[in-house]
Order: sequence, then C-alpha cells, then structure tokens
Amino acid sequence: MTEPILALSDIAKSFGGVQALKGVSFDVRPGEVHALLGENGAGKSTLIKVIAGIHRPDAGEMRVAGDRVHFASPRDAAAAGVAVVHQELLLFPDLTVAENIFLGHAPRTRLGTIDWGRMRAEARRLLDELDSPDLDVDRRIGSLSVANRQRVEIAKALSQNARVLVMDEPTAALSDADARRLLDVVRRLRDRGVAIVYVSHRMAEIFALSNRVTVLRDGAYVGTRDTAAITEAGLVEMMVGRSIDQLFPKTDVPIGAPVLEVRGLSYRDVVTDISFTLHAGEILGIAGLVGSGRTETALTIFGITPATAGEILLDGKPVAITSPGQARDLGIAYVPEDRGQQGLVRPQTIRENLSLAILGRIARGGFIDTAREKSLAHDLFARFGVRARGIEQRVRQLSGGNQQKVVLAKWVATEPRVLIMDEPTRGIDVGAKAEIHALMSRLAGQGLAILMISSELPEVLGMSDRVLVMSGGRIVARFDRDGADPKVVGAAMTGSAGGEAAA
Amino acid sequence: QSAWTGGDDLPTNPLACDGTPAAVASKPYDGGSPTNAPDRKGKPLNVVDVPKLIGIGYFNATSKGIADAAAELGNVTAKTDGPTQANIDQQISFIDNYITSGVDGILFAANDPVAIAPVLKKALAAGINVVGYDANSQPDARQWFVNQAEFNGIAKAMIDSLAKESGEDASFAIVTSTFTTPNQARWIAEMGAYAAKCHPNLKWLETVEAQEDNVLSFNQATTLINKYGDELKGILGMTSVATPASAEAVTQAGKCGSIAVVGLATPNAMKPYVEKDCVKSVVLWNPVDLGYAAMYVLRAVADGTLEPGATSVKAGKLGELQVINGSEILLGAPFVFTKENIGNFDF
Amino acid sequence: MSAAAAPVPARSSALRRLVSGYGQELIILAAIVALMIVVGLYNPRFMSQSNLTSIFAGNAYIAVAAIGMSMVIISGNIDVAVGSLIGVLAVLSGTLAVGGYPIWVAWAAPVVVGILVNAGVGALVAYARIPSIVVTLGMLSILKGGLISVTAGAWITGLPEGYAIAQARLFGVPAPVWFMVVLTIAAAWWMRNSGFGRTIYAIGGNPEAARASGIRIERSIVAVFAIHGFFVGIAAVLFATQLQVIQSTVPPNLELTVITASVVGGVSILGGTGTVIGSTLAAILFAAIGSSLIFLNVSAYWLRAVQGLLILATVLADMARRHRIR
Amino acid sequence: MTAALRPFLRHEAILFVLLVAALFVLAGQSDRFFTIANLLNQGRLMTEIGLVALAMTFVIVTGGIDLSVGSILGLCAILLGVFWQNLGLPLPLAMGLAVLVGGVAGLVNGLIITRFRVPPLIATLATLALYRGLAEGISQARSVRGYPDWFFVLGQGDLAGVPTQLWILGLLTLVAGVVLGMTAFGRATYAIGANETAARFSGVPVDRVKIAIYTASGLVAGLAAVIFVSRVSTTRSDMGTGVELDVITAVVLGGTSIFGGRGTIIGTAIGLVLIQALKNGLALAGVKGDGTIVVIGLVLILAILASNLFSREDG
Ligand SMILES: Nc1ncnc2c1ncn2[C@@H]1O[C@H](COP(=O)(O)OP(=O)(O)OP(=O)(O)O)[C@@H](O)[C@H]1O
Ligand SMILES: Nc1ncnc2c1ncn2[C@@H]1O[C@H](COP(=O)(O)OP(=O)(O)OP(=O)(O)O)[C@@H](O)[C@H]1O
Ligand SMILES: [Mg+2]
Ligand SMILES: [Mg+2]
Repeated sequence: MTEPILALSDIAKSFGGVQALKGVSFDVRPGEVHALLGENGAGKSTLIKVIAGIHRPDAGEMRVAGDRVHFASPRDAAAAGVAVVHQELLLFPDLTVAENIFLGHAPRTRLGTIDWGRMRAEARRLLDELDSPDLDVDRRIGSLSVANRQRVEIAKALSQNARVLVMDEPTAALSDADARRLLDVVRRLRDRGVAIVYVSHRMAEIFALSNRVTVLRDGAYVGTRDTAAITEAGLVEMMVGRSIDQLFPKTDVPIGAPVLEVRGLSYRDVVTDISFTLHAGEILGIAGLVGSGRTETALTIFGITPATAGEILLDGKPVAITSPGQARDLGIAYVPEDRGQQGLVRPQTIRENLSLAILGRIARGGFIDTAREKSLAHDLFARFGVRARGIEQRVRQLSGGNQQKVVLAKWVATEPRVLIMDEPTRGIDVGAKAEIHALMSRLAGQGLAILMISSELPEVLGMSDRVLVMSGGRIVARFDRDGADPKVVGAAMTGSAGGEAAA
Repeated sequence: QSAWTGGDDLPTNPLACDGTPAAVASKPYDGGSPTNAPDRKGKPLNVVDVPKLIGIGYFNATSKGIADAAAELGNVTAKTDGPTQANIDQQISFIDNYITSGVDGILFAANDPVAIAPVLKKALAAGINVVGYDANSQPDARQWFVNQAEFNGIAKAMIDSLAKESGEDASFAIVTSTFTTPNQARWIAEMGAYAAKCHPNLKWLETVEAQEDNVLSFNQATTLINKYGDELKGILGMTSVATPASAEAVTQAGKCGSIAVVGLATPNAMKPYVEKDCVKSVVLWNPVDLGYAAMYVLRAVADGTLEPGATSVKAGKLGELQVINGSEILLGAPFVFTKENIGNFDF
Repeated sequence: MSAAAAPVPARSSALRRLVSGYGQELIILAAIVALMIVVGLYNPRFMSQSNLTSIFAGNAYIAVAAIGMSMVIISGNIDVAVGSLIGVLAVLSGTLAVGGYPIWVAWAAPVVVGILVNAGVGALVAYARIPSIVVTLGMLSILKGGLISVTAGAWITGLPEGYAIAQARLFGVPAPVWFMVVLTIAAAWWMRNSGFGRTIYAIGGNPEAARASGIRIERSIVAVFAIHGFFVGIAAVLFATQLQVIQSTVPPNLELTVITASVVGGVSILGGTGTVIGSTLAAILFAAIGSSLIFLNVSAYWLRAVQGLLILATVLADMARRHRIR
Repeated sequence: MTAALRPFLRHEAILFVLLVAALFVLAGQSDRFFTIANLLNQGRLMTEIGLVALAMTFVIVTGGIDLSVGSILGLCAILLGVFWQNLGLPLPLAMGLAVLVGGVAGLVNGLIITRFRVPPLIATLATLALYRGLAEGISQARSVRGYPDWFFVLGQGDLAGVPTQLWILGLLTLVAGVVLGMTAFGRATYAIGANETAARFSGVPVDRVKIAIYTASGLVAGLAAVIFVSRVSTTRSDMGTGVELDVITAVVLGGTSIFGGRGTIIGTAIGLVLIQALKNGLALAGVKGDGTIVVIGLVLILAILASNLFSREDG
C-alpha cells in the first residue's frame, strides 16, 4: 500500500471556549479519495483550515510525504502542493473568472509580467474540463450565480495542479446533474494520482466516490473505515451516535385553501410568465438547473426584484409587493440560498440575527423589549437545536449547518403564512437535514404554505406535494407527487424531454 | 461700472486725487475698557498675540515686531499663537483659552470684526488689556487698534501706482485671498471708489479668489494672463501671498514689463521680481513696525499712559504716532518698496 | 446550458470589454474634450498653448499624487494625509536646496522620505490593524502641526539655479507633463500586468480570500503605501519647484482634491476596482473646469457651486453607466 | 447593551481611562484647567462639533460617511442671515427654516446615495463643494450682522448657570444614545452597517433608514449653524470649513468602526471630550496650537492601537 502523502496525528484546535478539534488523526494517499464526514459543527472545515494553513493547530503534527511540516500561512500549504476548495467561497467579486482562477500563480511572459492571453486560454481549458463551456472567463465573478462561483473555485484549485486536493462540500451548491459531472472530474484527478480529501453531507457521493471515510463528531475523531466495508446506516450511526429514521418524512396533511397565487409573473428576462397556486399545508417544490431562474422567481415574489409583469394574489386578493419588508408583513418569508451574504449578519450574535426580521414585533413604541427578545431567541435556539455556545455567540463562528438553522429559525419567527425556502438543506448534515425536513412538514401540518427550491432531486421529490420544473426562467413542467419520478423530472430539467408533461 | 467683485458694501471715502489729506473729523474715544483691571504700571506683562493665522510671511513679520518691542521693553513676555488657517472659530477658541490662562494683554488681528467681538469683550470683562492691529474688530470690543494705514490710503497708493505703471486706460484684474476677508474687501471697495473718482479710464476686468495659497494664486494669475492676453495690463495683488505669486506668473509668462504687478507684499518675497525689474513698486506698511507699534501701545495702555482722549502715543523707535477716528492709532502712510530700498529690509 | 447563460459569449467582444473595463475613463475623456471644444469656441485663448500648459503643468502634481492615492484606495484603504505630506516634503526639498546640498539630493530626499513615512503608515495599517483613515487622520494633524512648529511658517526663498525642475521643458513640453504622462502610463501598465498589481486589486476586493490564496496581505499593504509614498514624493518636488518661493504651510484641502480625482476617476472607494488612468484624467478635468469657469466669466461668487455641480454630474453619469452594465 | 457592542464598550473603557488620565495630567499642568467655569466654557466651544458628531456616528455605523456637514453648516448659517435680513422674515422663523434647509441638504445626500447608489464618500465629497459653493454664491461674500440680543442667549447665554447650547447638546446626546442603543431603528442601523444585503433580505427598509440618517445629519448641521451664528453673532459663508475632519476624528476616536456595524454614542461623547480637553488643557499648559494638533494626532492613533491590542479576538 502506498505511503500517505498527507498525514495528521492528534490534531487539536480550539477557539476561545470552543474545542473545535481534539485528537484528530487523518491521512490520505496518492490516488485515493478520502471522505471526511460529520455533523454540522463536527469540525470538518476546521480540520481543513488547519490543513490549508489558515488555522494553526494547538497540538498534533502534520506530515507531507513523510516530512514534518508547519504551515504558517496558506502560502506554505500551497507550496507543499495542497490546494483547497473552501466551504464559503473565497473569490474576488470585481476580478474576472480567469483572474480569480490564476490569482497568485498567473502564467507569466518572459518579462515576468502576466500573460493575459495564456491565462484566459488556460482558464478556458480548466472550465471546459469542468464542463462549463458557457462560463465566460472575462465575466466578473460578482455577476455569477452561486453554482458558477463554485465552479470557478474548483477550477482555481485545479489550476495549481496540486498533489493534495481538499474539497469542502464542493457539490453543496450544485444541482445533481452538475454534481455528477463534478464527480467525474474528481475521479479523473484521482486516477491521475492526486490525493483527494472530500467533505460532503451527501451519502450517495461518499459511497460513489471515496475509498476511505473518516468520521468526526463534536470535534473528536470517531474512526476511519474502508468505504466498501460499511453501510450508510453504519456511517450515520458513527456520525450522530444514534440511528436516524428515514429522510423526507413528508406526512400527508389535508391541502387547504389557496394562499398564494401567482399569475404570469415576470421579471426582466430572467423570470418569464410564471403561474402557480400554493395552498395552505402544501409543499410546492421547484426543480431546475442552476441559472434556471428559480431564485429570481423567489426574489420577485419576495419583492427584492419587484415583478415587471403579472400579478400576485394572497387569499385571492391581489397585492403589489415592492419590498421585502412589505412581503414580510404580508406573511411571506424567504430563506435565501446565499446564507452568508443574504441570510445572516455574520458579525452579529445569534440573538440579534434571530430578531432582525421581527424588530417591529419585539419593539414597543420603537424600543426593543430585550427580555422578550432574549426569551424568543432562547426558544428558537432550543427548537432548532442550534449547536453553539449560546445565543450570544457570533454567527460568524458557527458551522455552515448551524448558520442555516439560524436563518430558518429567524424566518419561522416571523410566523409567516407562505415560506419560500431556497436550497433549505444545502450543506446540512443528515441529522440536521432530517430535523429540518421534519420541521417543514410540521409547519405544513400547521397550515403553512411552503415553496421549496432545491437542486437536490431526491429532496424535491421526497418533500413536495407537487413539483414545478423551471428552465430558462420559465416553468417547463408540472408534476404531482405520484407523477414525479426522477427520470421524467430530470429530463424536464435538462429540457431534453417532457415539456408540459403530466398534470 | 458697478462695484468691483470682492468689495464690501460699507460706505467708501476716497481721498482727494492730489493726495491732500482728508480733513479728519476728530471723534471721541469709542473703544472699550477693561473692567477693574489690576494696576499694571511698570509691572511685568504676560502678552499673547493671536493673528488671523500663523505660518504666513506677513504675520511672521508682525510677530517679529512684537517680539522686538517686547525685548526692548524688557519686562514683557510676548508669544504668538493662533490657528493654522484663517478660521474665525479657531481664533476665538485660542483667545478664549488665553483668557482662561490669565494673560495680562491680548494682541489680535481679527478674522472677522463682529465674530471676534464677544470673546474680546469677555477679555475686557476679565480685566485684560486688548489691542488690535492689522484687522480691526468692533471698536467697543477692544481698547485700541493700531491701523497700518487707512483703507482709502492703501487704495490710493495701489491705484495710483497701477495707473502710473500701466497707463491711465489700462485694463487690470485683481487677485485676492477670499471675498470674505474684511480688509481685502474694504481695500477693493475703496479702490473702486478712488479709481472711479481719479482714474475713471482704468478698466477693471475681474477679481479672482486664491485663498492664502501661493500655488493657487499663481495658477489663478496665470489663467487671467491667458484669458485676456495683451488686453491685460496690470494685476493687483491684495495679499502678501497673491502678489509674489502674480509676479511669478507674469515672469513665467514672459510678460515682464507689459503687465504691471502692483500689490501688498513683504519685501523678501518680492526681491527676486523687483531685482529682475518685473515689479517696480510694492505697496506695504512695514509689518514689523506694525507689530512693534502694537506692542508699545499695549504697554502704554497697561501703564495707563495712553488713556481715552489722548491724541498721540510714543512708540519706541517709531516716535509719536497719531490717534485717529476715536480709538485708532495710525502707523503712518503706506510704505512703497522699490528696487533702490528693498534690499534694506529683511522680513 | 441555461438561457441565462446564453448571452454570455457575446459579452466578451473586445469593444464591450473596453467599455466595461474603461467606461469611466472614456466618460471623463469625453468630458474633457467636450469642455475644451465648448470653451475653446467661446474664447479661443482657452486652447492657447500657454493656457493648456498651465492647465496640464500647473496641476500635474495633483495627478501624480492621485496615482498613488488610487493604488491605496484600490487596495481598500485611503490616505487623508496626502496634502500635508506633500507640504512637508516640499519644505524638506526646499530646505535642502537652499541649505547648499546638491540639487539631486533636494530632489531625491522627498521621494525617499515619502516612501519611508508612508511605509510606516502602511505598517500601522497592516500589522497594528488600525484602519487607514484613522492612521492618516492622525498623520494629517501630526504633519500639519509639526511643519509649523519646525518652520514657524518662514517662507523658503533664494532657491538655487536649476532647482526648479517643474519649470524645465523637454521638446517644448513642460517637465511636469512628462512626469504625469510617463508615470501614469507606467503605473497603469504595471497595475495591469504585474503580479503585484493584481495583488493590490485582490486585497481590495476580498482580503479574506486574498489571504487564503496565499497572498501576504501585510507586506502587500505596506508596499502599496510605500509606492504611494514614492508618487507623493515626486508630486511634492513638482509642487515645490513650481515657483521661486516655497510656502511653509500645508496646501489647504489638497487631500480632498487628490481623493476626488481618484474616486471620480473611477476608483471604487470600496476597493478592488479602478485604474490610475482615470484618476489622472479626472485631475486634468478638474483643472480644466477650474480654468474654464474663469474663461466663461462665471460669477466668481458662484464658481464653486458650479464646480460642485459638475463633479456631481460626472459621478452620476458614471453611476448611470454602471447600472447599464449590470 | 448588545453583544456586538461589547468589545467596543471595552474600547470605551480604555478611552475613558485615557480621558481620566489626561484630565489628571492637564489639571496638574494648570490650576485654571479643572475649574467649573472653564469646563463649562469648553462645553460651549465644542457644542457645534458635538452635535454634528452625534449624527455622524449613525452615518459611520451604517458604513457611510458625510463629508458635507461643514458645508451644510456654512450654507445654513448664510441662509439664516438671508432669510432674516434680506427676506425680512421673523428671526425665529428664519432659524427654523435654516435648520430645515440643513435637513433638505442632508436629504439630498441621502437620495443621491440610495437612489443613485453613489458611495457616500463620493456623494458627499461632491456636495461638500456644492453646498459651500451655494453658500458663497448666495451670500455674495456679504455677512449679516446686528441680530437682536435675545438671539444671543442661544450661543452666548446661560441657563441655570450652564451654557444654553450645552443643554441642547446634552439632550440630543441622550436621545442619540437611546435611539442607537435601544431602539429598533438603532438595531437596523447596526445591521445595515454589518451586512446591508442581509438587512434588506430581512425586510429592513434599508434605503429609508439611510435617508433618515443623512437627513438627520443635515438637520443637526443646520442646528449647529444657528447656534454657531448666535455664538459669534455674525454669518460668513466660510463658516464650518474643515469641521468634517474634526467630527470624524472624534467619532473614530470614540471607537466607531469606519467600516460600519459598530460604534456607540458614549464612545463618541468620550472622544469629543478628550479632544476638547486636550485642546484646552495643553493651551493652558503653555503648549502652542501647532503642538496641540500633533498631540491629538498621536492620541488618535495610539488610542485605536491600544484598543486593538486589547480586543484582537473580535477583530
Ligand atoms: N472562528 C471560530 N471561532 C469560534 N468557533 C469556531 C470558529 N470556527 C469554527 N468554530 C466552531 O468550531 C466547530 C466546528 O466548526 P466547523 O465549521 O469545522 O464545522 P463543520 O464540520 O465544517 O460543519 P459544517 O458541516 O456545517 O460545515 C463549530 O462548533 C464552530 O462553532
Ligand atoms: N451558467 C451561468 N452563466 C452565467 N450566469 C449564470 C449562470 N447560471 C446562473 N447565472 C446567473 O445567476 C442567475 C440565475 O442563477 P440562480 O442561482 O438564480 O438560478 P437558480 O435557478 O436559482 O439556480 P440555483 O438556485 O440552483 O443557483 C442568472 O440570472 C445569471 O445571472
Ligand atoms: Mg464546514
Ligand atoms: Mg438559486
């Protein structure tokens, strides 16, 4: 068996009070994919940041190809041949795709200046490798969707043709189709002999891809297994320390009266002629590829980008929604897809974030009723099982999944009648995912009308009463629960078949 | 034509063209007086001088004069302190602080005659002797004001030299500091009146602002030269910053001789141009003397030798100085520096 | 892939990239040309060689300072002490010149000192984590007060022959213009094509990401300020050698002029975008505006109001353009 | 107080210690420094800056800045005179209108910033020139004088032994402190400064809040103008020149982050007092004006440096 190219032993790391990692040992060999698994807040990203030279471990040692290393900065890590795709994307909004990919190691001319021609060509090649021929290398990152930024981030890591490639939830932002393409890329790299550390909450990927899997729980090392030798149930057991009842527990609740009705809704050229009706107690799923305009649709209903045509009716009464505040007061809540940017005020505390959308309600005559605010925050904190020091911890310091829980909690706190969720379980561990799904159906059970945008087909199919499929800003197909099976929906998404299919 | 831009709207009093001094109607003392000031006769004085701003040649000169006088008088300690920009608010704060610190006398050159009045009155109320120089305040806010030269006197000197150097029908422009600076505004107004009266054919083109900034002054003057070409025959510099800068502009434009530069300025800054014959005459009282006189007047007031109603005061090497309109002391006629005498001055 | 992506390839036509990449520069250039034509027709002397000279040469030092300022702003920082530093360095230069030192020393010293001082500022920003506006606000007072305490505001006169580099000419073109043009082009080229140039943009765009991509942020910040110091030094020499005398006070509001030139020139105050060409053009535009208003006989009382309006107009034009790009 | 503020309360603690130390040292330098009379008088002198600094704290907490306050002050001062003398309006009305104009000027800033999405620094840099220009144009460099005596009560008079304007400053400081620290509006202000997008996505009326804040900034500048005119009993178009830098210095010295999202009124207040104490105390101790500026510059840098060293974690 080949020597590990990267080996860590007894790594420990704590932040102030939080012991994020303790006694973690981990190694990865050339030509293998080593999956890293654990609940939200288990310490995966922290471990990766240690490998990337962003955090210095408090204890433990790290070896690359057998020799002891100390990464004082990401620079050292890169020099040692370690490339990282981080969970929260680290890109430069005002630089072009090509520049982002090659920042710091751009191809040079003989004069030692940047060779723009070659840089753009190289970027082109890398993106084609990722099957994104449509992504323009001269486009500003700022104007790209989450998914495309993810692609750029990966291309960036590939561009350093590293010996060790670390990927922290690379497929979180990708639709299944895109995810599958990415997996092919990863396999190709593996076969080239690159050692790959792969973090994901998607069990399917773990089994499809990895040779070995290491599980963390609450920052502690639980164990390493050969993927071949363990079952999904077993892994979940290791992760959460208990077994989880099945996912997607959509309990059938009586569908009530129409709550939200949308007729011929359009926004510029990104959303065209969207019509649907959402009933109380119903979960309406929207499937589609990246760029299909699902988020834009949500933004339009929520008043961020007010509709340029069509009408919106609440309880049959037409309403003109021109601002999020208005939408909120009408009982519409939107859990955005970009958690860090749109969902949370990361420098502020959990409590402050939880009360941001209900300032009006927790304030008496403009004055914030702090007692009320605190109790509210404590309730939500408990109800959503957020893993953190307490409601006064800064959201910035929470793990991805826990951040998502805070966003959810914040919007549920507004007691909405219509809840729009954009990628509600993106980057969330199986346990939390189950909790959130359970919560969704509980809310639906209480008569809440839920519009769920998800790029994860199983989720859409599992949770939805009905499914809309969008492509190019239009609704291209509608299915009801029974009519919706992965094949036809997938086909409709890619537009290859289906069209206005069943129902 | 209408009043020149930059002049104020106070009544003007142009002198006679032939220079026969205007009959000065003697006015009763209209200055203020400190309330129960201690007897300072012959006692050591602690004096502060707060000019409009520090860090420009002109007030360095006045401050030098004050220091000289203080040294001559012996038992006076004088120091100059003030804002770095001609800013009334800061000047008030400075004076206020010195009132608190308990000086015996305050010398000032006001950025604004009215705005500075309240704090000066406060000083008088605190029994401090207050004497102004260069830029006056409301009379009742101080005891005496040492007047370097009457506004109409300066105006006459400037306009006469301009007409002499560039011709009776010359077109000319003015470079001033800012339109809100009281002295400059007064001079411009008086010049307008005097020109209308004695040199009706002089053609005023325009007035430009240039702060107390010599590069800006240079650029403004250059722009004027470019704009009017040969039509421009003269430039009047209203400040010790604007005048040398204008001279420089004329020099660099190669217009020496064809554009006359007349203005208020300190000799040192003007020497290069006067020696190069680019500037024939610089109008200015001697600011060192101005400060010197102010210091002597303050001493005299403190000693009680200069009392309301006095008609003259002794000012060391300057001899007897006349008291004019009520509570002002006239330094004398403005001084005209020329190639011959400018070498003898260093300030 | 999706419809959203369809228009993408079309977007990368060379012209498109020029417009979106140098839009603001083009707008300002157009503004300058328009201004010249209009005022030139109104009063031909405006276009006279001597007037153009005074517009360009007389304000070159602002443009040169704006180059460094732009880099600082692009890196996500700002320098409000630039005016005071120019004042101090100018006096330093003059003092050395009259102090009998060789003229090249009088020219080089400000540049060196400028680099050192601003490197210090950069160090405080980068290593002590003090926001640049705080450090430079402090420097502003320190330099301003210090200058007066030291010089007591005494003017520097009797400068030696051959010192006045700003009054020299090469092929009939004033030296300051040469400095302005050459430095701008060099800086622009360097900003676009050198690794470090891009680093500056990266740091301004997303420091966290820059660190994660292995950029040594601290050193880079110090370097940016040091380079800024270099340009400030040159600006100071041009400033000092314009006239026969040097005023020992800091030029009033110069920092605002320089910053305005940079930001109106298209440098995003949020960091990460902009070019030094824009700032130089903006500096020229403002000089031209200032001069043209006199030529157009705008009432001296209303001059600054009109100036303000024009600045606002330029800014709004830029914003309108950006929204169209979006 | 909310947790987001805790580290900055720490900054304020440091600053407060610094202030106390400064007071002791200065009191040691001159026995005329630590007297009620002098301290009250200093209050009078710092009122205009103080008022503007209160609003500026809000502005900077939203991540913005307002460089035009000095010019607004000048404009309002001029208009006070014009309304009263040239238009012959009753003085109280003229005062009201002057303050109102300040509000309008601020509103314009707010609109440029929110509607046209112009970065605050650029927008107010432009209006800095514009408003000053208007002041000069309208005044034609004439100053208005000769106000009735009752008018001077505001700027030169006392109320219960305390300078009249100090009451106003105290009152508004209290109001500002409460609004920023305890109300929904204040919370929205912090949220906007920390992450504007998230605030918008949470239904916070971002643009309205910003416009309100810039308008307020203009209003207090107008109020400061009236008080200033009453203190110096005349109007000039160059009033308030350079005020913006003094104000910003006080605010950042007070621990408000120039990047937005953090800061308190208490901090600003301490920053103000510290600066004024230095100006006055050093003068009494015989330090000249230029020396004083140097010290203030050093204090600013060192204070922020100190608090950085103490609160690294929360960076
Ligand atoms: N900068 C920080 N300061 C304080 N605590 C932190 C910091 N970063 C992470 N933590 C804590 O460390 C623990 C592990 O966080 P980490 O991001 O590694 O979890 P994760 O395994 O990546 O979870 P997810 O799957 O949701 O990304 C969490 O409890 C988190 O609150
Ligand atoms: N492939 C692409 N190339 C360029 N721009 C894209 C692309 N995909 C998306 N975008 C940008 O993002 C917008 C749509 O992305 P968005 O994320 O809203 O789609 P979505 O259907 O919500 O997909 P997801 O929510 O899964 O990211 C488009 O309007 C476009 O501006
Ligand atoms: Mg993670
Ligand atoms: Mg989306």
